[in-house]
Amino acid sequence: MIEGITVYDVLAVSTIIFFIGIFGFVTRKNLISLLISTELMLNAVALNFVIFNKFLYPGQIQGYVFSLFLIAVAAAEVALAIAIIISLYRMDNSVDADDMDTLKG
Amino acid sequence: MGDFTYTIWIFILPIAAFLITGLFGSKMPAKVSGWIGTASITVALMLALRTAYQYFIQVGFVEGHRPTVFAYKEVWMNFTETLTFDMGILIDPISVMMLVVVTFISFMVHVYSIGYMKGDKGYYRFFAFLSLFSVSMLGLVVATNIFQMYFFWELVGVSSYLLIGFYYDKPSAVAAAKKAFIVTRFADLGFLIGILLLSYHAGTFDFMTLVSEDGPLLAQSAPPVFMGLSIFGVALSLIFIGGAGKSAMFPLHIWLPDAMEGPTPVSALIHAATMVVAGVYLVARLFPAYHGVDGGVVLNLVAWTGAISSLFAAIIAMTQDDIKRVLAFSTMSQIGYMMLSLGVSGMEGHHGLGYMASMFHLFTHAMFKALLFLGAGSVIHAVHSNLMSDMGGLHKHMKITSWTFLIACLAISGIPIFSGFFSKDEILVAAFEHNKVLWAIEYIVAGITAFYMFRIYFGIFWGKRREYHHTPHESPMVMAIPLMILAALTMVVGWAIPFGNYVMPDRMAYHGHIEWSLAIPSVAIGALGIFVAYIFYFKETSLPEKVSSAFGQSYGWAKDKFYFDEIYQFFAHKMMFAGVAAPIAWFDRHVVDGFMNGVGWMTETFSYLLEGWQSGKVRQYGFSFVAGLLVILFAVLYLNGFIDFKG
Amino acid sequence: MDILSLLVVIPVITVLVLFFINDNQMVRIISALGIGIETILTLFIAKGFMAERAAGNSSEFLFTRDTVWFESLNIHYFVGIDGIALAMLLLTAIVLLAGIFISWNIEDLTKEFYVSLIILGTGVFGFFISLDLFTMFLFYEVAVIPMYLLIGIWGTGPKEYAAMKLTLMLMGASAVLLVSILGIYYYSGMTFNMQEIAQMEMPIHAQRFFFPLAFVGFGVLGALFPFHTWSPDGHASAPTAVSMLHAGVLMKLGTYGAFRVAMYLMPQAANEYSTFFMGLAAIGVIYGAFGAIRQTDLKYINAYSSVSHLGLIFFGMMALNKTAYTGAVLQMISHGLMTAVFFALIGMLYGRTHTRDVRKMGGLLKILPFIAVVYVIIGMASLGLPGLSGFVAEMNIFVGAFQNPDFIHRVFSVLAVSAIVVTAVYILRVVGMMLMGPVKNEAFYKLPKAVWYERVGALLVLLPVIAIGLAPMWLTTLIQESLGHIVEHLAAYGH
Amino acid sequence: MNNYLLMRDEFVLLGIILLLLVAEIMLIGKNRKAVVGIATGLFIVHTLVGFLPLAEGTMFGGSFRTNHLLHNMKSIMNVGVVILLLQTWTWAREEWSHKGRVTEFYFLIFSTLLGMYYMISSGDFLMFFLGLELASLPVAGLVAYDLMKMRSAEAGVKFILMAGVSSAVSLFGISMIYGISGSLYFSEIAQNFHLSGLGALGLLFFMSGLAFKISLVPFHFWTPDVYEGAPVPVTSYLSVISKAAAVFALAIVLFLIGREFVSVWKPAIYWMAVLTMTVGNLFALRQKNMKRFLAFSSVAQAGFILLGILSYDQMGMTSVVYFSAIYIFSNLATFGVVQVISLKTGREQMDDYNGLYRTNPKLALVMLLGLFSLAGIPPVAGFFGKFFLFMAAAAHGYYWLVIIGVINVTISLYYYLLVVRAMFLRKSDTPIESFQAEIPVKIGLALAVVGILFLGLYSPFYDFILNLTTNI
Repeated sequence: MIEGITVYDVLAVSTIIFFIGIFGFVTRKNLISLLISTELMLNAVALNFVIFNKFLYPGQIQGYVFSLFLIAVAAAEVALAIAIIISLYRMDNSVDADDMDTLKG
Repeated sequence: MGDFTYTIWIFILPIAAFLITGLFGSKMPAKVSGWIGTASITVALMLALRTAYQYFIQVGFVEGHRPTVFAYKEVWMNFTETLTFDMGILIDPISVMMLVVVTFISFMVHVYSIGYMKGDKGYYRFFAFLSLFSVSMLGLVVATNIFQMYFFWELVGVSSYLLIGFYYDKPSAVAAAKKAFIVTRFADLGFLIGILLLSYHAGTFDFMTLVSEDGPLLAQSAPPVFMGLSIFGVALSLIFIGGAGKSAMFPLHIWLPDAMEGPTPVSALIHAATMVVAGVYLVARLFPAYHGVDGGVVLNLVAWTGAISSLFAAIIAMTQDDIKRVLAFSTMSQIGYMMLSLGVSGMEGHHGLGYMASMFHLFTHAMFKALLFLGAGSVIHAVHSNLMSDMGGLHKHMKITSWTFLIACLAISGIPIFSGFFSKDEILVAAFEHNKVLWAIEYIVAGITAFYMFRIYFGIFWGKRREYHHTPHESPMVMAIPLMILAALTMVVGWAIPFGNYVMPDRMAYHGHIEWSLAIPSVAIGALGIFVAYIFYFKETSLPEKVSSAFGQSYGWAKDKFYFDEIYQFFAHKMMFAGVAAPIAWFDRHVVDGFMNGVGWMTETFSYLLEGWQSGKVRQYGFSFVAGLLVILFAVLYLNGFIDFKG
Repeated sequence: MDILSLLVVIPVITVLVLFFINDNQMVRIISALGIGIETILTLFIAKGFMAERAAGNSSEFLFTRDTVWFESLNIHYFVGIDGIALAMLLLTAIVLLAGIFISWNIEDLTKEFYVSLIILGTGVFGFFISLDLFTMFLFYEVAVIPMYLLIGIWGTGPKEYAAMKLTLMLMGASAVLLVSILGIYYYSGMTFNMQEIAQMEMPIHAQRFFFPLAFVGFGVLGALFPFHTWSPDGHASAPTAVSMLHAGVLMKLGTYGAFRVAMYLMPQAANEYSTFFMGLAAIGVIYGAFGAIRQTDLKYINAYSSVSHLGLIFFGMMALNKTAYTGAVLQMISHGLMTAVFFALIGMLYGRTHTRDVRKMGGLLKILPFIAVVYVIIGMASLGLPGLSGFVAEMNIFVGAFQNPDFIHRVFSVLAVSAIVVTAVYILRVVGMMLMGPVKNEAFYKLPKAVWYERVGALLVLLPVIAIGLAPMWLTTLIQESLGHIVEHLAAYGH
Repeated sequence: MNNYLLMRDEFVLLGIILLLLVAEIMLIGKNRKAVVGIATGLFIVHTLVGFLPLAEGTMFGGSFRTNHLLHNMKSIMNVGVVILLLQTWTWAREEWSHKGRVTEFYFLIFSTLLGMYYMISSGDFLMFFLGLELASLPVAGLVAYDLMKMRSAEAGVKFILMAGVSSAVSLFGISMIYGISGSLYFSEIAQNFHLSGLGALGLLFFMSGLAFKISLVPFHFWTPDVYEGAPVPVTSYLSVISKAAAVFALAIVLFLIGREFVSVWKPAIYWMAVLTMTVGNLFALRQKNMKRFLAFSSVAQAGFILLGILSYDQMGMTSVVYFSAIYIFSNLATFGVVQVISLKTGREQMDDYNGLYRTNPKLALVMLLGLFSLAGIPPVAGFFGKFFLFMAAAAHGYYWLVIIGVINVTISLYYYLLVVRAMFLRKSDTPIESFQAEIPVKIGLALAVVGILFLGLYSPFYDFILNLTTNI
C-alpha cells in the first residue's frame, strides 16, 4: 500500500461516496438519477469491503468475494429497475419522481 | 303466661284477603271482594279482643307489672352472628292496645266502605289495598325489634301511597300520593340512619335489650358526639325524625293535607287512626330509652315539636274551607298533643302520667277522629263536594250523621263525659306539672280546636239552607251503623276504661283521679270556643267575614298553610331538580361523556395530522428511511454513553 | 366431561345446531330448548351443590376439575363454583331464558340474533365457572364482543355509535385487565390458578400497581362512576333482550370479577384503596340516581338506575366486611333480576306505543294492567320496598357499611343511604307520569294486552325477586358460607 | 463432507422452478392454462415433502445451517404459500386468458421463496445478503406484474428504489461489522464483535434492511403504496410470507450475533415497537381502500411481533414464531376475501362492503373471523397469539410497553370493527352481488379459517413450537 495512507483516509472516501449517494437519492428529481444514487451507494459499500479486507485482514479474501457478489447483484437490480422505469415511462411518458404520487394518504 | 300463638292468625287472614282480592278480584263480582275483606278483618278484630282480654285480664300483673310476651320470634335474616333481623309478635300493653285500635277502626272502615265505594270501578282493588294496609300496620305494631318495625313501616308507606293514589286518573291524586311517599321516605331516611347507627353502637335491634336498664343504651354513658348529644342521642333523635315524618309533625307535615285526595274511608283509617300515630307509637315503644339517654333531652325535642305542630295546625284549621282538610289539620294538632304528652312524661308512678295520657288520647282520638272522617264522608257522599260553602242546613236531611258528628265534636272539644275530655285533661295535667309554657300553648289550642270543630259542625248541619239540585238523603244503613257504634264508644270509653290500670310506662297499676283544678278551666275554654263558633256560624251572618278581614293579611297566610307547600315545591323542584339533577345530567353528558368522545376525537385528528407524512413521493420515503435510522442510532449511542451532547 | 363444563358445551352445541336451520320459528324453538336445558342443568347443579354443602363438604370450591391446557405456560382449564358463582349462574340462566322469550318477535336475521345472544350467554357461563385467570379472561371477552353485533344490527336510535362506544370501552377495560392479569401471573410465581395465587402473598408494590388496574378493568363493565358513560347510550340503543342480558348479567360480570380477581387476590391493596373506591362508588350511587331524575327516555332512566345500583354493589364490596359482601352479592342477584324485568317491560311498552318518552305516555294502568302492575312491583323492588329483593340487599349493604366507625366511611355510607330517597323520586315520577294520570293519547286505548310469551318472560324473573324478598334466609346462608373463606382472607390483611 | 441432503427443501423448490421454465418453453402455443394446476400441484407436493423430518447440520463451512426450528419455519411459510396459491387460482386463470402469461407469476413467487429459505438458514452475511436480494428483486417484478395498470408500475418503481436504498444501507452496516469483527461468519463474529460505537452503527444499519422488509415504522413508507398498487395476490404474498420470513431472519440473526449488543438493539426495538404500533394504528383509522387498510393493519401487527423479539429468550422466540404462524392464517383469510371480491367486482373501497353479509354471508363470516383474529379476540387464534406475546414482554418487566400495546389493541379493534360495521350493520342499495367462488379458492379460504379457529385452542401446536426453539 502507499505509505502514509491509512485505512481511515480511504474509508473516509468511501463513506463520503455513500452519503453523496444518499444525498442524491433525496434531492434529485429524475427517476434515473435516483437509480444512479442507489448504484453509487452500493458501489461505495463494495469499496468498503475491499478496503477492510485489504487494510485490516490481508490474510483472507472474504471481503473481496463479498464485493464481487455485491457488484453482480447490483447489476441485476439496475437491470430490473430500468425495466420497470421504462414500462412506467411508456405509460406515463414522464420520468419525474414527484408526479408519481398517485398512491398516497 | 298463656299461649298467644293464635295471634299469628291476625296476620294470616288479612294477607290471605289481600292475595285473594288482589289477584282474583277482577275476576270475581265486586261485592265478593268486599265481603272477603270485611270477613277477614272481623275475625282479626275478634282475635285481637281475645288477646286483649287474655293479656289484660287473665295474665294481668306478674310481680307488680305487666309482662312482655313473645308470641313468635324467629330469625328472618342474620346480618352477622350477633346482629340478627328477626320477625315476631311482641305482646305488651301498648301493642295489644294498638292491635285492638287498628283492627277495630279497620273493621269499621271496611263496613263503611262497602257502602261508600259501591259502584266504584276499582272496588276489589280498594279492598285489596285496605287489607295490605291493615297487615302492614299490624306488623308494625307487634314488631319485636326496630328493624321489623322499619320493614312494616315502609310497607305502611307504600300502602298509603297506593290508597291515596286510588283515583289514579286524577293528576292531583297522583301528585299527592307521590308527595306523601317521598316526604315520608325522606323522613324514613333519618329513621334508617338512626337504626344503622344503633346497629353498630348498640349492637342489637331488639326492643327489649334497647330499653332494658342494663342494655347498651342506658348502661354506659356515651361521650357527646354531636351538639351535646351522645351517639345514642343522635340515633334516637334521627329515629324520632322518622316518626315525625310519618306522623306529619311540623316540618314534615305538608303531605297530610294533600293526602285527602284519597277516598274518605282511607283518610278515616290511615290519616286519622293508624298510620299517623305510628310516630307516637314508635316513641312510646322506645320511651325508656328516650327517657334514659342523655337525661331525656331528646324528649324536649319531642315535646316542642308536638307543641308547635298542634298550635300551627290548629291556626290553619280555622281558615280552611274543605272540611276534609280541616279534619286533617285537626288530626295533626291532636297528634301534636300526643307527642307533647309523651315529651313531658316521666317513668315511675305518677310521673308516667304523660305516657299514659298520650296512649289514652291516641285510643280515644282514633275513635272520634274516625267518626268525624266517616261522618264527613257520608256528607260528601250526599252532597258530592268537599267544600263547606256548598253545604248547610243538612241537619234535617241527615239526622244520624248530624248527631254522631255532634258527639264527636263534643268529644274532641273536651266536654266532660265524652272520651276526649278524659284523655286531653290528663295531657294538660301532665303538661302543667312539667312545663307551664307548654301547658299554656296546649290550653290555647284546646280552645281553638273547639272553635274550628264547631265551625264546621254548624257550617255543615245548620247555617243557611242551601237549595240542592237533588235533596241530600241520609247515607245507607251500612254506612250509618259504624257511625253509631263509634259515637256510642266515644261517649262510653272515657269513663268506662280505667286506662291507668292497663297502660303505664313502668307497667304498674296507676289510679289517677281527675284534677278538677285544671279540668274546669279547660272545659271553660272549650265551651267558650263552641259559643264563639255558635255566634259565627249557627245563622248566616257576615260576622266571620268581618273578623277574618280584621285579621287582614295574616288570615290569608294561614289560609295558604303559611306557604309551606310552596317552600317545599321550591326546595324539591328548583333545588333538587334544577339545582342538582340538571347540572349532574349536564356534567354527565358533556364532561364525562365528552371526555370519552374526546379521546376518540383526539386520535382521529392526530391521525389526520400525520396524513402528510405518507406523501407518496419516493424521495421523501428515502429521506424518512435514512433520517429515521440516524435518529435511532444517535439515541441508542447516547443511551449507551458512547456520545454525549455536552460537546 | 364434568357438569360445569357442560354449561359451556350445551350453548355451543345449540349454536352449531342453529347454523343448519333457516326457518325463523324453528330457530326460536331450538334456542329456547337449548337454553331451557341449560337452565334445568343449572338448577340440577344448584341442588347438587346444596346437597354437597349439607353433607358437610366445606371445601371452598365444589365440582372442581383441572385439566392442563398450555402446559409450558402453566395455563389450566380449571373450573369450580362456590355459593356466589352458583347464585350468578342461576341469575344468568333465568335472565337468558327470559331474554329468549322476550325477543320472540325479532324478524330481521333471527338466526344471527339468537346465535349471538347464545354466544354471549356461553361467555357469561364460562366466566362464572372458571377459576383460572386465563380462561376467565377468555370467556370475559367472548361475552363482550357479540354485544357489538347485537346492538349494531338490531338496536334502535344511534345504534352504530352506541355499539362502537360500548364495545370499545369494554374492550379497553379488558385490555387494562389483561395487563393486571399478567402482573398477577408474574408476581405470584407464574400461575393463573386463583386458589394458589390467593395463598401466595404478592409483593405489596406490585399489588399497589395492579389492583387499581384490575378493579377499574372490571369496574368499567360494572359501570363504576367515571367509567359508566357507555351504559346509558348502550342500553338505550340495545334491543330489549340484549339490554336485559347486559344490564342484568354482564354488568355482574364486572362486579363479580372485581370481587373475585381484584380483591380476593390482592387483599392488602384492596384494604389500602378501599376508602377511595368506596367514595367513588358512593358518588356513583348518588350520581346515577340524580341522573335518572332528569331523563325522559325510559331506557335512559333504567340505565342510570343501573349505574346507581351497581355503584351500591361496589360500595358494599369496598366496605370489606361479611355483611356488606353478602349485601353486595344479593344486590347483584336482585339488581340482575330487576333490570331484566324493567327492560323486558320497556321492550313491551315500546313494541306497542313506539315511544319510550315518559311524557308522551299516560294512564297505561287501565289499558295494559299486567305490564303496569309488574312495572309498579319492580319499581317498588328497585327503590327497596321491604318484602322484595331490593330491600334485603340494600339493608345488608348499609348495615355492613355502618360497621366501620371511621368518620369518612360514615360520610360515604350516609351519602349512599340517602340515595333511597332519590331513587324513590325518579321511580315514582315515572310511575306517576306513565302509568297513572289521564290517557294522553287516544290511540293507546286499542293497544293489545300482554301476549303469552311476554307474561312468561316477565313472571319468570319476577317470582325470584319476590321469593328472595320474602324469605332471604336460604340465599344469605348460601352466600355467607362461601364468603367465609374470602372475608377471613381479606380480614387477615385488613384493618 | 457437505451433506447435500440438508438443502432438501431448497433443491426441491429449485427443481420446481426449473420444471416451470421447461414447461413454459414446451407449452408455447398449446393451452398453458394447465400451468396453474401444475404449479400449484407441484408446490403442494413440495410442502408435503417439506413436512418430512430433516437432520440438523451446516454446509459450506457454516455458511448454510439448518435445524429443526429453521426447517419448521420454512414449512410454516410453505403452508402459507399453498393457501395463497389456492386463493389465486381464479386470478391466475384470468391472467392467462387475458394476457396469456402466467408461468412468470409462479416463477417469481417460487424464486422469492427460495431467497427467503436462504436468508433464514444463512450462517454468514454473504449467504444472508444473497438470500435477502433474491427475496427482494423478484418481488419488484411481481409488484409491477400488471403491465397495463399505471399503479402497478408506480408501485414497482417505488419498491425497487426503496429496496435498493435499504439493501445499500444494510450492506453498509454489514461492511462495518465485517470491518470490526474481521469475518462474515456469524459464529466467528459472535466471538469478537464487542460493544463499540461503530459496532452499534453497523448493527443498526444492518437491522434497518430487515426492518424495511418487516415494514417497521421509520422504514415502512413503501408498504401502503406498494400494497395498494400491486395486484392483490402479490399484496397478500408480501404481507404474509415475506414479512414472516423477515421476522424469522431478524430474530435468528439477533440471537446469533446480538448477544453483546443487547443494550443497543433492545432500546431501538422497544421504541420502534411503540412507533410501529401507534403510527400503524393511527394511519389505519382513516383508510378507505381495503388494501391500504390491511397494509397499515399489517404494519401495526409487526409492532406487536417486536414485543416477542424484545424478550430475547426461548419463550420470546416461541411467541414470535407462534404469533407469525397465526398472523399468516388471519391475514390470508382477510386478504383472501378482499382478493375474491376485487377480482369478481373490482371494488376495493370499504364502503363497497356495505351489506356484504346480506348478499354473501359465508364470505362475510370468513372476513369476520379473520378480522377478529387480527384484533385478538377469543376464541379465535389471534387472541392466544397476542396474549402470549404480551406474556413474553411482561416476563421481562416491560409493563409500560404492554400497556401501550394494550391501548393499541383497543384502537386496532376500532378500525377492525369499522369493517365489521360495514359488512353487518350497514345496508346498501348496490351491495356486492352474491356469487360463488371456484373450488380451490373455497378450499384456500376454508384452510385459512380452520387455521384461525383451531390453532389457538389446540395447545399442542404451541408446545410443538416451544420444543423447537430449544436450540436456535
